[in-house]
Amino acid sequence: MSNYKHIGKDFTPPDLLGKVTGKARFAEDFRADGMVYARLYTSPMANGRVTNIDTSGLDGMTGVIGVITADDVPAVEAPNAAILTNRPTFIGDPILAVAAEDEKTAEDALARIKVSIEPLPFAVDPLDSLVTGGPNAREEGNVFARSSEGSGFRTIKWTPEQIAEFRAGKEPTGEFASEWSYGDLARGFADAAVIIEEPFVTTGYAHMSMEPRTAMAYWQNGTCFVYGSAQSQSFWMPGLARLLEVEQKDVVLISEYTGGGFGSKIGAYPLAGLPGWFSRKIGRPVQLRITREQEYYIGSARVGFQGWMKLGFAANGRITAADVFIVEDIGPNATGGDGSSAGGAVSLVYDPEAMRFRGLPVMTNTTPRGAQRGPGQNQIAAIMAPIMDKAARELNMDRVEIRKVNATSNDTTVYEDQEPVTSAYMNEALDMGAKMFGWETRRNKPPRRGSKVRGIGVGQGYHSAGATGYDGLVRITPDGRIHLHSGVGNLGTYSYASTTRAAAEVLKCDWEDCVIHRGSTEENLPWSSYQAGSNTSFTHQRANYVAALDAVDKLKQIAAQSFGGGADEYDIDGKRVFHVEDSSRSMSYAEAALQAIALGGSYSGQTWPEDIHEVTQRAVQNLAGSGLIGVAKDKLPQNGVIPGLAVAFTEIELDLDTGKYEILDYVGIAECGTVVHPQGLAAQMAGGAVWGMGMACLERHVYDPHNGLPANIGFHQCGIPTYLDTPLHVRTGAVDLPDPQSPFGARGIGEPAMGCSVAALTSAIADALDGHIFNRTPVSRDMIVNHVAGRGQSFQTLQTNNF
Amino acid sequence: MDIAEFKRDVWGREVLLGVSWDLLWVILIAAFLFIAIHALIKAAEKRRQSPTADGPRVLRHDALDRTFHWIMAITVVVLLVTGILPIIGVNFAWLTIHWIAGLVFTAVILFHIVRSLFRKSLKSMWISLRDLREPFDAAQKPGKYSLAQKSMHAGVTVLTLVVIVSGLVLFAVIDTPWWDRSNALSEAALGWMFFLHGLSTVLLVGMIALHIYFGVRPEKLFYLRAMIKGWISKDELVANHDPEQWNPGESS
Amino acid sequence: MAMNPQLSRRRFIKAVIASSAAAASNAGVQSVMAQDRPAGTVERLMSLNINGRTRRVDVLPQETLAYTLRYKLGLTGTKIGCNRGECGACTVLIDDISNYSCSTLTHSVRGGQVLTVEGLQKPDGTLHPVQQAFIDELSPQCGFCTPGQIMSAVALLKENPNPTRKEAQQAMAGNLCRCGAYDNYLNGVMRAAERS
Amino acid sequence: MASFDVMPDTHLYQPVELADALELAARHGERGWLLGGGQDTYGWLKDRAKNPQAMIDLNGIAALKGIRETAGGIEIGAATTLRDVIRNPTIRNNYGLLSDAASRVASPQIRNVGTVGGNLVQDARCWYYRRGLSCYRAGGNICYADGPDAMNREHCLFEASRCVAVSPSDTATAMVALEASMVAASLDNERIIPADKFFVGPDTHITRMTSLKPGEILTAVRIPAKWSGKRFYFEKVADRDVWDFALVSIAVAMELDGDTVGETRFVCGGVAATPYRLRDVERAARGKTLSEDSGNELAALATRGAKPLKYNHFKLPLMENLVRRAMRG
Repeated sequence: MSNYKHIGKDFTPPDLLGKVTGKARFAEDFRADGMVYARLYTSPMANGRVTNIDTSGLDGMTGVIGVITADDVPAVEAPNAAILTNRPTFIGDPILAVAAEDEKTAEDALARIKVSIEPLPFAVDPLDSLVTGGPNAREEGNVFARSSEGSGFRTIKWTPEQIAEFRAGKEPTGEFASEWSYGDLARGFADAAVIIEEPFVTTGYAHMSMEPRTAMAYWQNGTCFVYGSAQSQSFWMPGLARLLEVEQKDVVLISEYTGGGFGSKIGAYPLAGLPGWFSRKIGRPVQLRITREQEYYIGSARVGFQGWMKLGFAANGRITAADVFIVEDIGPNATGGDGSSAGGAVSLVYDPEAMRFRGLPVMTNTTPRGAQRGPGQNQIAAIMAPIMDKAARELNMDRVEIRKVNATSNDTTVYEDQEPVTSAYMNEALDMGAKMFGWETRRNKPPRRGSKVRGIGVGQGYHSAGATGYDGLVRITPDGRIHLHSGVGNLGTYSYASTTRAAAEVLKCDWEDCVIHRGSTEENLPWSSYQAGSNTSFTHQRANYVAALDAVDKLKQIAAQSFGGGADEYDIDGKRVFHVEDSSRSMSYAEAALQAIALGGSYSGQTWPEDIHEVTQRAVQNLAGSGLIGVAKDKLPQNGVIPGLAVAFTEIELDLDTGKYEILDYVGIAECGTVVHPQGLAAQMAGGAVWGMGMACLERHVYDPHNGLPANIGFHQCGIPTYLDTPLHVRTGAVDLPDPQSPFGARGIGEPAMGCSVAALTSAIADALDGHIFNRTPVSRDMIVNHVAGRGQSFQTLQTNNF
Repeated sequence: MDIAEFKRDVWGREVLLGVSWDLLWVILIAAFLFIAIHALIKAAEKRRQSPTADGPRVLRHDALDRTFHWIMAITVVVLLVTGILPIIGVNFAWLTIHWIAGLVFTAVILFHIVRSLFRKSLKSMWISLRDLREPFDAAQKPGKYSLAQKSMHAGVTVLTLVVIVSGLVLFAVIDTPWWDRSNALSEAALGWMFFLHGLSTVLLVGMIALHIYFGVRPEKLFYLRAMIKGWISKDELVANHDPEQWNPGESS
Repeated sequence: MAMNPQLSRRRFIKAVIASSAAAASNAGVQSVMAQDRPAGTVERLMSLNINGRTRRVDVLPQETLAYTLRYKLGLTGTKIGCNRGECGACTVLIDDISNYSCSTLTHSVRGGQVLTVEGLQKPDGTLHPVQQAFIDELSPQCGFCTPGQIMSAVALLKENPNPTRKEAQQAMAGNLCRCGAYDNYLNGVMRAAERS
Repeated sequence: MASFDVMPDTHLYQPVELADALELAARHGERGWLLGGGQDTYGWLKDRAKNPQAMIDLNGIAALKGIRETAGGIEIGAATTLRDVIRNPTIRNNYGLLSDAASRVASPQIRNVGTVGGNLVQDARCWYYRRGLSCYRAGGNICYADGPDAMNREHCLFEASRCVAVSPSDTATAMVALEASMVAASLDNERIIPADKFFVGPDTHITRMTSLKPGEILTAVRIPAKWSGKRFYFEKVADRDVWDFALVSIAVAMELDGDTVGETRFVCGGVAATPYRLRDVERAARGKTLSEDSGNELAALATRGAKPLKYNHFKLPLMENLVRRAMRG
């Protein structure tokens, strides 16, 4: 346990009060004088071409202000998503919007608009598009590979025989789009005592954030004020400015609260630009609130996998070779690089001696895909867990033991280039979890009770959890307050706040004296990463640390200038900077701040380091002369992959009659370096666990292949886990060993928190069914019932986006 | 009043749903008006003294034709009852009876067509130039069938073929003991089939109304008897037909 | 900070609109509807008792309570997550019983006592025990479902001040949380129960 | 396709006398919409998939509320909330089957306002139909859920006729098992309809779930004392334990003489357009004793005549399992 002043201690994040009083303002809670309400018209067809838009029905309607179509907004290059389009490529693709004095009138207007669309061929299952003669999701092709070497459309087809082999679980022989590998795969398999070869499917599903993404915007003095739902303030700016075709300085983004994002709001999504364009067109503030159904369509979804993997295990359980092939369902906009990330996760979590990854991203006319909590890592975690169990069974090993044999540690090298990791303690996490859960005793399962059988499972989660090169900005004002500026968004992980505590730690000040500035770019925010990718903790602890160091440095210089001597003779504490030998030579932070203003220059932000981002530069410019400015870019040394790791243990009681199971116990252990905010960490582990439970048995996309219709367009049909689908208690813990490359030792955890959960559950289900593995998520009730009854499943192997 | 109804297809486009059933009432009213007027005119005419049914008899319809006619009549009634009553609000499980009756109907019609083609002279139903003169020449008498009867038969033939073909197509895409529903028909095509099936049905209803009316008119009642018992009297023959054109054999 | 458009903007944008402003912005349109009100249908102008205050509001016959609260009365603490009764973000109490305000006609609560999240905090700023407990347990994550969760918890504790954790789970079950903060919410409910 | 979620214009009547409600119902006929808890109403209206001219809110009518013990059993006003049904001691003690079923409906908030009548007459949940497509049930000429590759996991096993939707009501199965009868009032008369006859399948009424005619109002449900205090078994299997409709549910009422089964009623939800009586099982159950073996015996009869669709054949073993469970001692 750390003995810091702030790090590792609980605190009350400043935005919490608003959340419990209803005063918190989400994008849809803002109103502006003369604001009108917009409603969206989305495509009824999976793929088509708009041939005519007839708005004559609106003539003479009271309260209708205007209509905006694709002709009023920038066109984008395929396969990217546009704000509005005349070439819809999925059911729900935005085609136009209507603005009116109130929402009902806007909907009345929508009902009177006639849009003619010419249907085009569509595909809702990648394999249907991949087979010779199958439809392409876009006229340009059916595959779009994004890579640093260059991205582009391709048309890749497999013969029906190749598809059949793939379905039959054989190694795919069809063309693929990307490949990476390391080690000697052939030797690895040759050395293997046990070889396991499995086809698998993970069906994609919607993010379904609680808040349907609303945006409101108006123009004033050439500046566009956008009230949005974002996973970052600073990081959104370049994209938002591009969407609105203005300079960054002419955009203000207000996103004080965000009703969930889970990866779907990392960058400025096209819809966020619509109110700006609409407002420009009709000259009034415009609020666009979309329906839940539209949030399903536009709110992004997890990439689906249809894959094959072959693993070789040595007699001691060590993975000698891993060969992974993944067809990715990347939707119509070719988004999400989940496949390769999944390969990376296999490499990092199980450290095979040799490995090959091959990927084939295929477009479908289903909802657009994007990063979703553990994109790639969590799908593969769910598939790997039961396969590891199967290997353990065949090698007659304990299931935790086989994971320990392959566990990541400080000297593991990972990925194609076999990079080092900053630090990793998977063994410690497994030990801690096994102990807390009581693995040893629970391994001897109680006998079957009627139709109820027990199953215990263990799962591992991973996500690369950090980035570098972002800016930190702190400010000490003459009132003695310490202002901590954070441009990281806030989804409720509270890491925007817990990472600013690194600055408070460095400045040795009380939390009560600190003011966090966030939520609006008008709060003068530094260039920050996003509240995503599990990276805030590592990334912004560093950024805030360097900014605080800069402030401390300036405090010492100011003191030295006032009392003589060198800056290095001074130290800080108790909100004072003082001479180490002569405490009479000291001044308070408040006095120092006044001095800084008097001195000007870099002390009070008249000048700034040129290596900071233009977003930070503008912030400093705005703050110039308001106090002592500490600002810096994170250039601390960083080498290797930054792993966020988590393990979970769970026990379920599965009812063979109904296919339902109760989660009797759940233990989640975080391995994310030093614990920064215990409550926040526990909340992330618990929340991630629930996500895993949804992915394991409930959530999936379902599309009718005949007409391309989606079945799961609401919370109800999407099967978002409820109170009663989750355990009464969730137990969590943390390894709490510092990461050397983070000033206070922290790494991120948000995504592994889910991966370990879904993996533990698929592992537990297999255990309950005497080792039967479905190689599919979700494992729905009907699959279990059919299996127990010895019936075939309704779907064909590797089918996806189906019931 | 529309003759067709429309709906939105799965992608929101407007397609045919089927015939507008208002048409049924229009046809019924039209048929009733025609019958009423015709009846009045007939009543106004001074009645010629009608031929006697006594004396020697000739055969008009042999047993097989009569059986065919009445089987067909029954299936038609069943089809109309099961097809139309649910639409006018009399609800019952009609579908299975309807398609079974439909299959019987189809079989009967096929039998009739084949038989007409091979065993009987189509000529007796053929509308010739001579027939067309019939209405304008009081002296001219028809062969076995009058122009009115032939026209009625021609019309019914066309409608029956349409109703059967559209019916069979619809039957092909629903669940049956032998096959499951298919997507063979686009929604637009499906709409057309329902439209044709409904339209021909509605028109048939009109035709049948007239057929029945004429079947029971006093001066034509002997035809009904002929369809039941098979014979007409020599006297009725000479009074209504031209033996040159039609000279049936004696009947027992 | 002269370069900063903030000041002028303050004047331009209002926070959450007052009911009067809302009524005004909607009046033009709704009067169209008002003209044909068949005899016997509901009177549009109505009194609502919300958080202990009586408010006169012009309410369309088909209007939902969530709509009235958010768009007519400026009470935006009540959230619309699905507008379908499938998430619970819009949960309010009507005569102490939890309701989905998105699936309640405003005209049907005439004469009832409506309690929203805005009505829990005491005038002196003291938080309701549930609110305080939710802060102490760091219950909310994104916070969008929180007002609804709070109202369900308040309803539960009014009826059953000392629920078991299982009872609490059952009572809260009509509120979805996509962040999956169920465990933290239950901790909050149990802590609030201990206190109140 | 526009996606809507705001209530469109429609009129609202809030009668306090049943007579007025009946008059309004008669006047508006099919263009009127009777409003109970409204939980199956607002979605239809917001989607603009159904466009009634006026809503007739029945909640203000005292005569339609409350639970009364009668000579023959109990009578539940149609506008009584599920909340009140669940909390009613008489029902809990003597007709627990109904309490169990009612307490598994949707979610607490929905049970707080949802009414018995509304739960019984609720419309089909077929996702194609709910999308607002003009399928058979919506007066169209096609069933999207019965196509060769349609996604019909939640659809029916029995009594399909063009439409393959199922009865979604949890309380309906219990009512049929308890031999309840429905009181349907209209301006000119009052009909007492046995639950068996109250729910109707697509072969006769493809656009309606019940035999209620336009202008009729379900005023009350009468449960005979016959089954009071008998052995009951209710189970609902759904994906999630909140909100979701039954994949398959079972409601059983049985007379027991010691361990021996006398007269009994087995009813399944989620397998046909109406609550589905397992008549073969009921006949065979007579004289059997509660046991695993007799459960297995009866299970085999449960799915006789089932015609599964592509994605719903898991309902066969599920039904059989539920029958087994009902027979466990």
